[in-house]
Amino acid sequence: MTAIKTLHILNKSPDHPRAAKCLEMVSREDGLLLIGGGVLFLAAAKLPDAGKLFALSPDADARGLGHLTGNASAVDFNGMVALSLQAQRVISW
Amino acid sequence: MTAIKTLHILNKSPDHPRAAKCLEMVSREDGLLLIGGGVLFLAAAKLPDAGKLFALSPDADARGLGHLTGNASAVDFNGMVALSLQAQRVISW
Amino acid sequence: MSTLIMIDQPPYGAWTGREALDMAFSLAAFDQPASLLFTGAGVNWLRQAQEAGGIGQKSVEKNLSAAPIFGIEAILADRSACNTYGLDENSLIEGVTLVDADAVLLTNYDHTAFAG
Amino acid sequence: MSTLIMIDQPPYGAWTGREALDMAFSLAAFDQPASLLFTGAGVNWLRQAQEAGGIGQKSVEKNLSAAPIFGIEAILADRSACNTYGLDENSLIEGVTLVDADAVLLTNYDHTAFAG
Amino acid sequence: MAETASVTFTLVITGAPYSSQAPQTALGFAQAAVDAGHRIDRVFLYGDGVHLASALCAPPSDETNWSEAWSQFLADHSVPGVACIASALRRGLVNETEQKRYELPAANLRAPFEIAGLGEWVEGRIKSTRTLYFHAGD
Amino acid sequence: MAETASVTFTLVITGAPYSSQAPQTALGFAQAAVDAGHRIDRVFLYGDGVHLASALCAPPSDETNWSEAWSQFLADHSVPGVACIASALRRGLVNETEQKRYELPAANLRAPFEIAGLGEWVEGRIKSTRTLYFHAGD
Repeated sequence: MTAIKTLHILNKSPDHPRAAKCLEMVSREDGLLLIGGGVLFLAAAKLPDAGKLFALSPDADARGLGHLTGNASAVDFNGMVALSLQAQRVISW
Repeated sequence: MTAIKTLHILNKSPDHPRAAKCLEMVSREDGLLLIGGGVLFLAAAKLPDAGKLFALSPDADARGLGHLTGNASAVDFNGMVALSLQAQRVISW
Repeated sequence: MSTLIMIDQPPYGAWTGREALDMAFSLAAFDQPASLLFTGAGVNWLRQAQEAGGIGQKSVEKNLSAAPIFGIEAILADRSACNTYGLDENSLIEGVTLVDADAVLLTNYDHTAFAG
Repeated sequence: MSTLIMIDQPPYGAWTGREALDMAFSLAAFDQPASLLFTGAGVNWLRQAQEAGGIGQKSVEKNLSAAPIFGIEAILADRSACNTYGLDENSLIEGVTLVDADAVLLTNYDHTAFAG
Repeated sequence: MAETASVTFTLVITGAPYSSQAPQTALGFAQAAVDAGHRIDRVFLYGDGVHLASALCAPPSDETNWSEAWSQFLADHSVPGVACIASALRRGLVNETEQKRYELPAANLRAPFEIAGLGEWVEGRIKSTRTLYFHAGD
Repeated sequence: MAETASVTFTLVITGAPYSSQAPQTALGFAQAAVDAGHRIDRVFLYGDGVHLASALCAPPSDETNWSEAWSQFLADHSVPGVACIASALRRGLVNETEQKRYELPAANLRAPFEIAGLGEWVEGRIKSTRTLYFHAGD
């Protein structure tokens, strides 16, 4: 099982100021789960390099980005639940 | 009476992506009226240089910036009404 | 009396985009010329192959494809925002015109509005 | 079990900041350690001499001054955001500690939350 | 510029009270417009703005009740206040007609606000000297 | 990691349906948590999230009614759903008790949602294995 210190759940697009702050505060020991508008990072040139990168697949599919997961792992809601328990802490941005 | 082609009314702080787009689309013949969170441009280093710059005084006062109008003219609601009629068009961002 | 409706929020996360579309359709229904301009993260409305069933919503792609039928004059997209989000001829839906969203563009419209 | 409540929206334009404050006060009322961190445009909460009568609201400065009485452990502000908005020792309200809002800071708290 | 007597405004409010400053700013503007002798042709509530038409808001007694303040203004100056029907039905704002049609347990629209379609906005846009939008900020 | 049987979640929803995706994402998460054998300790609605507890939403018939879907989930799994009283009163969400107290013309809270204070959130925070927040996005 993957070791994740803090799981950061980001539902804001790259344009949103809170997204920039989130990326500033993620460490290499953390996980970053992109949901909602956050999955648009998969399309933007500036894909964040968190320790571990995940994207919620129904949200990526809705935005036409299901195939574009790059170095992000696709997870469904079951995976999101599992990640939230694997991590020591969860922050929803 | 001041000639204003388009009056841009901006109520978003400098951090908001719509604020950046607004400043991109203002021309030198236009007026920019800062209201709500938009008055925080009066505190930020990057004060926009629109043709004519205005700030709604009750909003500036609320945010502790009533004295800081710099090259912006303070207007009250009566002034806002007058500006909206002087301009040929109004865009609320 | 032509109107430009601007959409700068991405699809699905908020309702303002759909409500902006309704504004444009409503103008067209009353024979008022209307165009749509997508800027910022809003250009993500225009990506091909959106599958929104998994989040319990209808695809906005389908909504948008009704635009010409309703009489919307043009679907415009900000070129630089499309670049930012990796959108090009191959990934954009049909019928989109790339433009530079600047002060000059605005002078073509009597009225410009956001839905929220 | 200490909690960090983050505020990144400016005052008066939205209600989330006030609701974030209520969350922190509520934790303190139940003897749970709580601190506030202001980042981005949220640092504008901390400016002296806010006069909100003209917009029909109560000054948030007054709300914030109750923080120590309610038992809030610390009022933190992101140093770089304060620079952006021209906030320094002379213009900040009393009792604010400047910090670098980074990954290290977060490790001091068991729980970090926004109000919206 | 048009003659003062013939100047009319359509105001569109898209931000909800207590979530945004939009209804407050719009009221400040509307009051100043009326004081200057202009007419408010109509106020159109769209998107989250429809919450301004709620009859059930009960803010703390030391805060302004913006729904009440706006209905008072509309009544005092005989200004029509219209909530967009599509926005209102999604967000749980209904009058007695819609309550019956959708078999809902109550109605919560505050008089004199009414419910109607986007056509009201289009008409205001065409007829008024200026149409101004009051959006949620940040 | 805690034993599966003892894992509990508190979910806080701060985004409104139709304005944000927050209630939908939270429901997907809640369903998956229950499917995995975990327990939802409580759902707390805060800020604009209180609109999820409205009994008066009537979205178009081809769109999901998220208030209805959530109340069904709460009932099916005996999960308490609590709307913050301060957020609810400001935004016009009231049960019959508050209707009487504030002399309002109607009540619009959908069962089984209840109205209570932030103490419910604090308690959930302390007792649950994880507390997750579902905010409005963009």
